[in-house]
Amino acid sequence: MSVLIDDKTKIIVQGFTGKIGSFHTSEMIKYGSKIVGGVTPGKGGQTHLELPVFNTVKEAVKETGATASIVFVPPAFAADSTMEAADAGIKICVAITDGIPSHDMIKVKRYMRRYSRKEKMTLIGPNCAGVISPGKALLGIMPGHIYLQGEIGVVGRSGTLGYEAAQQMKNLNIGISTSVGIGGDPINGSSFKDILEKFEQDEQTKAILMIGEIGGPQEVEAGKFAKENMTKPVIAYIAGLTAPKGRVMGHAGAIVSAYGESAVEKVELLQESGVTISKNPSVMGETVKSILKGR
Amino acid sequence: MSVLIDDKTKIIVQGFTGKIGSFHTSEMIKYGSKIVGGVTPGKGGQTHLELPVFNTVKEAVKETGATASIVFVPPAFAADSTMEAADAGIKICVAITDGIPSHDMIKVKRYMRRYSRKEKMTLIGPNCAGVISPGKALLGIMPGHIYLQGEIGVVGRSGTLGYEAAQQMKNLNIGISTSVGIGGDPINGSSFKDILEKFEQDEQTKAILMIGEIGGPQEVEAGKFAKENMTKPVIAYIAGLTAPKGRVMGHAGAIVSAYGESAVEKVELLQESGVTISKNPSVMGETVKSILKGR
Amino acid sequence: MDIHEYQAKKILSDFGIRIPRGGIAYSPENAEFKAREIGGSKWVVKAQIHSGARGKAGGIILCKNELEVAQATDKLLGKKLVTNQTGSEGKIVNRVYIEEVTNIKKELYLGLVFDRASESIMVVASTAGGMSVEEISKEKPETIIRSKIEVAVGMQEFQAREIAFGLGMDFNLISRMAEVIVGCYRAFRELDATMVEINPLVVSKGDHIFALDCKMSFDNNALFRRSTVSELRDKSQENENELYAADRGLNYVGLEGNIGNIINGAGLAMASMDMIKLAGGEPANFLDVGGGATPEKIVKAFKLISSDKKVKVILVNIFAGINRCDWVAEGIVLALQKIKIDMPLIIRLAGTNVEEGNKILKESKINYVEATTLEDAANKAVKALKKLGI
Amino acid sequence: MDIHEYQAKKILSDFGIRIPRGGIAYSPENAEFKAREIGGSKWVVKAQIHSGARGKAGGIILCKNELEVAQATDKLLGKKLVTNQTGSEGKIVNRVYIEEVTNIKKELYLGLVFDRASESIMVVASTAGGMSVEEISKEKPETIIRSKIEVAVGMQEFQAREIAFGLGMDFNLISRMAEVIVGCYRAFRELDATMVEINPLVVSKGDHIFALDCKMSFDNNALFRRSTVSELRDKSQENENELYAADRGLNYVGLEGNIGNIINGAGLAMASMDMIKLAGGEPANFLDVGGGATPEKIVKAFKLISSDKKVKVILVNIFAGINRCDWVAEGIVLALQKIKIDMPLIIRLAGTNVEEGNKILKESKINYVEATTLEDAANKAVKALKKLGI
Repeated sequence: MSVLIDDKTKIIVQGFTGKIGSFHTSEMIKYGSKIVGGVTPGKGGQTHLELPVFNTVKEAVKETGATASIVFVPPAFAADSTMEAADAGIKICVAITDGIPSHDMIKVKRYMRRYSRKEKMTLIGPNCAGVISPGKALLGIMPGHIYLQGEIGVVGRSGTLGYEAAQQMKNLNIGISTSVGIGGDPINGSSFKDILEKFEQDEQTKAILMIGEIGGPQEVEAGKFAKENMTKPVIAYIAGLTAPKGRVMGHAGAIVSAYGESAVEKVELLQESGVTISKNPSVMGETVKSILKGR
Repeated sequence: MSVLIDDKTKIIVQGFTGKIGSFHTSEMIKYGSKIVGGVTPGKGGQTHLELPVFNTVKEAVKETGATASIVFVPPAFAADSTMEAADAGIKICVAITDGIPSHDMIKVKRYMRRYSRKEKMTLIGPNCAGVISPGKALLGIMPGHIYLQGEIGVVGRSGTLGYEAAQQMKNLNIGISTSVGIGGDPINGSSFKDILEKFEQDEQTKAILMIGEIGGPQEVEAGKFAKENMTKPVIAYIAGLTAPKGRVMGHAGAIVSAYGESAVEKVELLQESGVTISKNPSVMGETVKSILKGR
Repeated sequence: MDIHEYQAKKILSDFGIRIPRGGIAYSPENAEFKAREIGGSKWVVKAQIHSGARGKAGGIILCKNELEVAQATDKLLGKKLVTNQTGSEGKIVNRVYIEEVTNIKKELYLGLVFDRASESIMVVASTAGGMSVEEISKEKPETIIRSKIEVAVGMQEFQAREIAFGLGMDFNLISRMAEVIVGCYRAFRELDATMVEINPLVVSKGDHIFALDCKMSFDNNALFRRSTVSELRDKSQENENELYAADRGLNYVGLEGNIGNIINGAGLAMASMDMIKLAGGEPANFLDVGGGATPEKIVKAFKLISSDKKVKVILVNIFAGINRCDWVAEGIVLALQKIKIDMPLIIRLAGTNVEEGNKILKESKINYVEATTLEDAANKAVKALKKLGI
Repeated sequence: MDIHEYQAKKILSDFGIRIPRGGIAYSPENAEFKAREIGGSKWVVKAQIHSGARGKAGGIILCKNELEVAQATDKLLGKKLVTNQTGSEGKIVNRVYIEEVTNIKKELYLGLVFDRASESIMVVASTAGGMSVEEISKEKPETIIRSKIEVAVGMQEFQAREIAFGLGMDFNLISRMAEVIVGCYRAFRELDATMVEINPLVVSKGDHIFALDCKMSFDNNALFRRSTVSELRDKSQENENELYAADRGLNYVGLEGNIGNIINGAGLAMASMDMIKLAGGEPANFLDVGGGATPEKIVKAFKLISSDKKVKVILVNIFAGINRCDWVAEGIVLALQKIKIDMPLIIRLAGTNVEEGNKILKESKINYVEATTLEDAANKAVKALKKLGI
């Protein structure tokens, strides 16, 4: 088992026929993901990458039985696309798009409240690398070859920092159950806590590496959740120990504003919650290894 | 035990110093309800009916420890008042006000989604008679003397039809645990199902009389709920058997529009759910009696 | 509150929905002039009444020259049109709407209503435009598209697009159709509407989307904050008795039988109607006097009920809660001093101070039959009718 | 995106918030004329820069006659003001705002921001107006009122009223204050703002509520749909390098040290900064070239990084995901052909095709130090600095 996706997950691509959508769809297909079609309004009925194109997600779901989608739609229209996916019965949607207005994401979160917990779609992102369950499926834009299949769940905001972690673990022969990039925006679909919850329930996952950063309350909340509800060990690295206060550090979300949002404070609060801290980004793999040995 | 309120419930009155608010507050006090103050913006600091007046519900809750409120605020401002109550931590709020715009009530329902199930306020009404737990407390505008204390839970849309039922039962020496008027508007705070759920959990309540009417899906939904989740018998009367289709019958909600919304269809569907039907409004008490005997 | 077609068209056009050229006329001359002003060679003259199905009732007339427009207007103005929505009394035509004829390629249905189950706004659309929504759901249910709009965020583009694709629009018309749908939603929300209906919504041969007939209803409870809407009220289209009652804080519902009812509370009123039918009678109307039935209200109630010529027996059914039966009884006595009632009167009082109330009635000189329960009251009313030989 | 005080005031006044009479001036003569136009006998001349705390930096000057207004304007125009928010380089004053002096009875603070925890909009208010919100939360935390607005329904009257009462307003000003708060909320929502701040918000001796100083920031991602806002952009107030980068789809962050960084990905950039500090160095800046770092982007990156005079060592740290290290290496080689770099260069490549990438670099004639891991890269950069004797 892995979380969110596996080799049977049927995937549709929103923003299918665009340049970026086409490129990553090919990559996902190469990795072995079960892409069953795509959506581009107005191109319904056409074929692209040997797959059917639909006008609406609802139609695509009806015709293909897809339960997952990935969004490459431009920022002005991407929020709408995630809501369309939710309404069409998609179970997991990854929004790759960078640059969605914050007010739009707040709207998406309010929209999602119309669904009961059971029927609610899991939204990953936006501005994220997506999800990979090594050896099974890729619903994202990661380079598949640096991921070894195994039993560590990885969740982080940053794409490249996630790759860095995967590479470090691969070098140490440590595999990954699923790696989830939740994205660098201040408001996102799934939080660290949401993903920890899923890893805790996943049999394949034995420990979790959480790659956080300055800004926002999510890492500390996840720590609290881990302390109160998790049996599996959590290892964390928090980027931005040296970031000056009040500056946006690349990720729209990476700006320190309240207590508990600086990297130093986050590290302290996470340690209090029993999370093992990777002291610097160069030893994420090793820290995971030491925890695995200690068990 | 009773549902929603008891003799210890601390109550504040919103729209306290107005004519209607004052009159019903006096009636509630006479009945023995524990009214601890009221809210009228701009009159904070004054005393009315020997009770303190506050500018905001938050302040009132802080100073009095109230957990219940009743709203007599005029329709243009009443929706706002119910949200204010929810935000101030009130646990049960009865909105008596008649004539609140539908769009406002829809807004109230969306607003309430910000709260978790645990922290969410129960809203009764609007356009309702409120709640009475005979012998304990009155959070409404019913004539207390026609209610006998006992073990039947009553829930209905109409005020006077609820009184009719209470009187019939009193004449047969049948008492009531709590009677709830959920109101005659198309969109209301608590549905029949919501109240059935509470009665099912209430030890004092042995059977429930549901007084429905034409229009809307609530009675049938309540029937389904009763079938699937309830151990206690439910007796129902549906008003409007003879109402012509497409006409508003006094209550804004009482207009037949879809299948299952006419009285005849409701009666059929409720019977299928195992609900005992009171054939006409004159025999509500007797029908309850026959069910009590049969047990 | 309902408004006229031409008013709804004006509103929707302000929300970006295209309507055919047209204008209102109050006289044949006026109509002829309007037709010239509009131009073209074909017009429809449409009776403006608060009802659908006007075509079947002769309320919509196709004209091929200006003279025909004047004649059609002459024929319609002042006439009472009876449709399946007006009741047998019909509705008076005080103005007509002259409109250019649109060359139709495709007729669609678009409606927005409240959905009580999901407590949201529901869009209903169908490719079977021109038929009533009731007919569509009976005869072509497979053409119906439903979309629930989440009011927390408003209508989203994808929903409008889905409906547009569902209506089988050509791709070049998808976004235009989506704009029409979003425009209707905005009108619904921003004006506290309870219903917006465009039927038919047409695609013209020139590939434009036109609203050919529109209907809008508004939430009476919200008129206080929508002055531009409330000014559109046309009392000539409302039932006289309901109007009189509503303007005085009472609630009157006219029905088809011969027993007039004065009741407090809508639920009790419905229950009483049920009891009357059960006893073999037919209610002529009911008047809900509400919670605090003052003597003045009771007087007005008697006035209104007795002015209905269908009424042969009057039934008063009051359950005094906050009110008191003795006050109600005093009100009745007072009313009967002021108004001469020449028909059987059945009075059932219940609730607070019922003994005192019945005592007052008995000691007064009024001619009435006392009833004790709902059932008793209904039976006695029907019995009184039978005595009259009805 | 930030805007000037006078722009924010104009916007907020369009949303019903009262502001003192005032006008913008680009020259001393202009300023004198404006002062006369405004009238009265006392004015403040306020430097328009994208920063708060202008008063302490001498950017706000009280004037008692028109001549003083001209003199103050003369003093401010063209000057670079350094505040605790501008960085050491300061910000240039290109225009001043002349405003009538308000007689203040009460100074308040009002701010609206996104609250990430509740994913809603938070109103922060305090009776300690005139102090910065940071000072207020340190020194007078008990005066702070917080209210989370549920964006699904917008700001409700009760919330605005609660805040108004919480600010200790007299009852006759409660609804006026509530209007100000609702106005700010509407501006925030309708213009895709990320911050609205009125500080101080004052009650005048004449019992009017005035916004005396305003600040607004907007979501860059939403500027595409807010043309009236995006037109307010003043590039003269932005950091030159950040501006250059942002306009080219790159993300540049200037810092205070001496190691320049070219990195892909914001997270990796922050991690690299951490590693540099850990190794005993200080980053001068970083430039995030993003996912698809084309050779052109790499060229621009080198140009930008090397133009910063603080930079003594350059560190390239690329983890090729979708990208390929061989392409990146080609880009670097190309860049160094175009731009002469006279300082130590450390390059760490990782990910897709790393061997090919390193091979290309080695076989080129460029002068660089190869690094393998994050740690290795940081250590080598700091070592290079030390070699330079820094």
